[in-house]
Amino acid sequence: MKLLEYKAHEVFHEYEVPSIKGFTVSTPEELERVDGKLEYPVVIKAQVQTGNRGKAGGIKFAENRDQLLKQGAEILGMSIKGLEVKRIFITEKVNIDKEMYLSFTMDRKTKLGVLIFSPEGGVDINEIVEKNPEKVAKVILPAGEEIDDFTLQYVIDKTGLKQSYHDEFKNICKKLYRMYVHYDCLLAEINPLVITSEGHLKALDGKVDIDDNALYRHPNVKEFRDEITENPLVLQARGFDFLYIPIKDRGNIGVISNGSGMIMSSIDLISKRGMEVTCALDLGGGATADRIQEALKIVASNPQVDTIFINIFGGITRCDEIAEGVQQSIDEIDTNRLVIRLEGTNKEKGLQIIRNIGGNIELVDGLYEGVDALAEGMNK
Amino acid sequence: MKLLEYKAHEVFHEYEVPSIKGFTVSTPEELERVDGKLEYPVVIKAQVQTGNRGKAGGIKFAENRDQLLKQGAEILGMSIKGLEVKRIFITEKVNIDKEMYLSFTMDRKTKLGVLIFSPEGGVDINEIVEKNPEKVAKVILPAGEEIDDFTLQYVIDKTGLKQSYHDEFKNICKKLYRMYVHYDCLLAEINPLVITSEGHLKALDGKVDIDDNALYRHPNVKEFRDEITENPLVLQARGFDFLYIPIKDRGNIGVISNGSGMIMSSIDLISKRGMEVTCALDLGGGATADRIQEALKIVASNPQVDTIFINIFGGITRCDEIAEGVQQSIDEIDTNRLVIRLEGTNKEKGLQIIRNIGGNIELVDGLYEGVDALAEGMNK
Amino acid sequence: MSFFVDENTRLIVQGITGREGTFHTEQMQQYGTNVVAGVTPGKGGTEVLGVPVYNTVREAMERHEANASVLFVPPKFLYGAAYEAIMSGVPLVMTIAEGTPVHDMLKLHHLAKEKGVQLIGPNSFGVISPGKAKAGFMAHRIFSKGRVGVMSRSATNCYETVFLLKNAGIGQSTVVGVGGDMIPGSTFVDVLPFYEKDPDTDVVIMIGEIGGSEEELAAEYIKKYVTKPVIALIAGKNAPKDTSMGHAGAIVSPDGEGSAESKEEKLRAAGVHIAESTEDILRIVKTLV
Amino acid sequence: MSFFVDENTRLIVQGITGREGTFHTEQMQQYGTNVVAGVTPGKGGTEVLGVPVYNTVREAMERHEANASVLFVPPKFLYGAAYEAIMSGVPLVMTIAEGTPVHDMLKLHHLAKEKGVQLIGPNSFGVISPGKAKAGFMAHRIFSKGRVGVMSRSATNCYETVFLLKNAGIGQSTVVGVGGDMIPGSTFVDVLPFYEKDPDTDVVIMIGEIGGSEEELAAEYIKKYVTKPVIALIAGKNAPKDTSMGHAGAIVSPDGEGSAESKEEKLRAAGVHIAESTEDILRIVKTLV
Repeated sequence: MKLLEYKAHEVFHEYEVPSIKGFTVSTPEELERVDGKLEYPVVIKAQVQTGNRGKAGGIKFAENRDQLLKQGAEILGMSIKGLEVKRIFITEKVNIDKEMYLSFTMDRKTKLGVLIFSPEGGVDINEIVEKNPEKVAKVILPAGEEIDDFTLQYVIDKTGLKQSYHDEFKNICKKLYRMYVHYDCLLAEINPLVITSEGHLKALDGKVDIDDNALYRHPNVKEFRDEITENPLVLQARGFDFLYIPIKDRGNIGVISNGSGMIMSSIDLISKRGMEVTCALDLGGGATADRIQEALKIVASNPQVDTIFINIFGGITRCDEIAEGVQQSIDEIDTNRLVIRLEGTNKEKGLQIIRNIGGNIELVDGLYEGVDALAEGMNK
Repeated sequence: MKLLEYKAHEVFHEYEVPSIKGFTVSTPEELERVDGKLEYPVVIKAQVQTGNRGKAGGIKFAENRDQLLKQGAEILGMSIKGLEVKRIFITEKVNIDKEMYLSFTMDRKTKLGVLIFSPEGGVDINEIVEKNPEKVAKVILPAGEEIDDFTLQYVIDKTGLKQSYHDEFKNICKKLYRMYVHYDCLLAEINPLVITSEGHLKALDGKVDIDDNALYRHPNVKEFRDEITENPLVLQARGFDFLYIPIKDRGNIGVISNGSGMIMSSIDLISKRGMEVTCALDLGGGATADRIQEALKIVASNPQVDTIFINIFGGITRCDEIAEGVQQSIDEIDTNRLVIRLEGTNKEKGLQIIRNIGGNIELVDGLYEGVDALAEGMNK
Repeated sequence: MSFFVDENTRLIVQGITGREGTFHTEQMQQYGTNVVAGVTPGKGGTEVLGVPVYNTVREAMERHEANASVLFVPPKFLYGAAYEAIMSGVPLVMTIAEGTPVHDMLKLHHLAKEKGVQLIGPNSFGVISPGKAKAGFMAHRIFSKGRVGVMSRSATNCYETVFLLKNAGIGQSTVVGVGGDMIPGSTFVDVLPFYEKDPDTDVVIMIGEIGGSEEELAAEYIKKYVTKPVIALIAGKNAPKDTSMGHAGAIVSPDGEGSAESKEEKLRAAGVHIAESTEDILRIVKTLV
Repeated sequence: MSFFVDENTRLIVQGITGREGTFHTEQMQQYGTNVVAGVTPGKGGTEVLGVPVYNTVREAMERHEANASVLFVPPKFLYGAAYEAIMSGVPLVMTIAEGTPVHDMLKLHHLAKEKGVQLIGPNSFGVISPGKAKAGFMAHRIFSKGRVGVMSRSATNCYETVFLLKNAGIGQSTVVGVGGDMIPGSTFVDVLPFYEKDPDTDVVIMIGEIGGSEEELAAEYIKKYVTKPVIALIAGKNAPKDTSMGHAGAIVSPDGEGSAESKEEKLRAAGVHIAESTEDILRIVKTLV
């Protein structure tokens, strides 16, 4: 779960990571309350789950109360890349001497956390690595709650950070790392980490990505999860404990399967035959008829989808439950084609139920045969 | 450093290990202040670094104020096994249903901590192990600050501790272990750990042995170290950073050497020849003439010692410094014989100095030769 | 021979008194697995399906000389249960739960290595040596005894493969669910040496997918140490970047790390047969056995 | 060959800017040891005796491809310095300091094992392969090159032995100060395999003492795995029980654990030659070389 900027700042504050002062506002009325709390000029930033807000007009400055109210109200009324701006984040404007980069994330190769720091920041880290690889320190960290002093000293020596910033830098690293561990982060990034004109280090903007599987430990952020999930079908699916995955904006096929591997395999095979999957839904294990009915309705409600491919290899999942789910939903979905492959537990029972539904459901035996059927249909 | 009972109780209290209420008193006048703070009867216990206080009259009961003042003053005036009673510990008298045993100590084989628990307690643990080995649970603990719940559950299941005591038992174990780790203990023992008539677990008596090498981390107990070291020569030696080791009450030889191994080897060889070492002093590495002078004076001041064997294999320790130390002290020590072996750094220079002192110093070349000389002298 | 689980396995089931634990204990017993003890804190002294239940793994180990444990516990309790198993000296710990926090697995992965414990999973169906024993929840009817080894990040792709193999009359030696999480207890590289030295395995099938670098590391290892033929499938070629495909581990970074292309290229260079699909695996296996 | 330190050693000195560190660095250099870097936090960028100094072990490792570290730091700082060395990937860490807290060594001993690091000491003179290199503070003039291996809990008893050997014209391959603490980084059992496989070692001398059970464990190991002749001395036979003899490790428990008798009995049963004294060691060595 990727936190919005204002929420990232909240957790920075919680862990005493020095960051800029700011207020969150979700209605024009609330703007008045912010006036007086920050010194002008202030920065007003749209809080939406997408990049390049600035270019879209989602970041503005206000020199005084009037501008604050005007610009704030304007941004609150905007929509950026189709996303309605529900919240804005109003912060002090910081005078910056230098922009740096600091993050903690997972290193898949070593299965450990990694600290990445560069005294050049403000842009995407991949860009920094490309331009100034020698100015990037990347240190794998042992499993643990704290970061060792000698590790930070190494980073300092490696990147040549000035003596006068050492203490503040170590302090920020320690606190951000503690936050990274305690909040089950996959990423805790400060970019830019600025040196202010007054010579202090501050987190100006941050990205915090929290492990979905650990959200139960963090109820204070969990409640914001649905708010920032902008795709209504993802939300609907989550309500039934399904994973809905938008694949391509183009495409006309929706895939329903009972496992991540099978979904990927289905998409791979379909794509290989020149067809395009627009979305997929993972039922997980052991879905019942009623839940399967809902899954079908969700996928069918995507206007792009005109063909649904149900590919089930049942272990815990029972083929007869799948078939009953199809039966229950068949009148509610207006999809053009429905191709079904059933294998595994209670296969025969399931096939019988499907055959009884009749209509133009295409029953296939095997994944390959299913994809063949899809391809034939497309060629018609 | 083995803490006296009252001090052990102080650290129990500090770590919230449930233990009995008590007060420490070092003058008869202070006794009055204790009256009223505890319900009668109370127990009065002499605080000396030796076992079997009870038999020596060092433990008494008082039913009322008068008895408290009388018995307390009596014990404060006692001396037990030659040790003056400087402090008494006055505690509530607990009604006991059962006595158990609990300790944390070092397991030399695995190099880890070990928990030892027995629902039979009150006597020495070795006795318990002998009588009821099946009632003793011994669990090696991984390195760490905390003890795992499943480890304690295992101990409970293994020893059949009653359900109603589980929570208090786990609590005491966790707290005692934390104390054991934080106070750098070699031993943290509660014996007996009692079940009171009211059904609660309490530490009635305890032994706490703290690693001398870690005392710098525990200034609050370090200051009591000298107080409980009853041998004045040990204290004197410590003042010069030497280790004085009393070996046998009998014997007439004092050994001075520059290393633990060499001291043990010297004692072994001397003992093998039928002679007896009464004490030894380890100079450590790099002692200077002035310090060596003090070392000689300390060993010579032991009235048992009529022969001193100085055995030096100098690496950091310089033979000439040793010889100068001997020269400086020669008039202040009235030892019968002085046998000196010098080897290593600046050997020749050292030998020359010794030769110049003259007198009846016996210079020998080699450890064996030294022991030979000692034996010959004894046979005269 | 086979490895991990077989006729010599003396299995502990942690979480045996739970619904899933009891159900699958029965399944495992029916398949012939020797389940010697169960562990559920607070349920010590009871019995499930004739299996004695203890409060602690340590007691179960001592009383039954167990040599493996399988965990049927929810993801919230996986860390605690696996930690207890590792610290109690169980040499092989198999975990099932889907949805374990990554930071929990980070700690367990390294703890297991440090203590010399083989940790398998989570987000895995477990391990099966067909005809001998199984530890996990896999639908064992589709497996058959034979000489092909299979290890997989995905349960469904593995089922599909094993199903095709069975229909073609090709059995398996040991099938290991490495699991779909970002940090598995054991990776392909950790399991490969067992296949290499197992005299009952002739061919190894490795079912990988996008995300991470396990397949790349496996390629390096295979190049150096594996003499048996290896067939690999990488699922997820057409998955969008920076999007979770359900498995926590199946995600290609915005910078392209973890792409199917990189994996296939490295595997090919290591002499591994690349399969385009589960059906393609079958085609290649047939040329090798 | 020899092991631990020799002509291929690229040594880091931690605490190089201290009085002891500088003095012994010079001694080690004069002996021919390749000291490639020093580490003292806060002194990075300076130089001592031509050796560059860094703030961190990691930087020293990266810049100089070091393969060993010796610590000249006071006991208070031993834990931190050894921890840094272990976590920075130094494969061989030798510690000197006398008076290290037992709980610190407990953590380090196990951490080193878990990370696969060879930790030697503390309360040790270090390691020397005479004629090749030394890491530590031993008086190297009394050592001579040869084919006898010596490992010792005591520095002075080792010096005495090596001195007698030298005077008899018998040199040493590698001499290891295992150290006199209660929990050493490496025990006799950890060092024995190196002697066993070192083609330059013909005989092994083990200088033990009362306390602990390292000699008993060594006896078990020798019985199973060591083919070369081993001579053992156990110092402290006549030391009183429950009294520290200076070395933190040299203490016989009140229940008699760690007695010389138990050690000698087990060693004898393992075919080890028991010496009664350092001079006796010499006598036995002469019959073996």
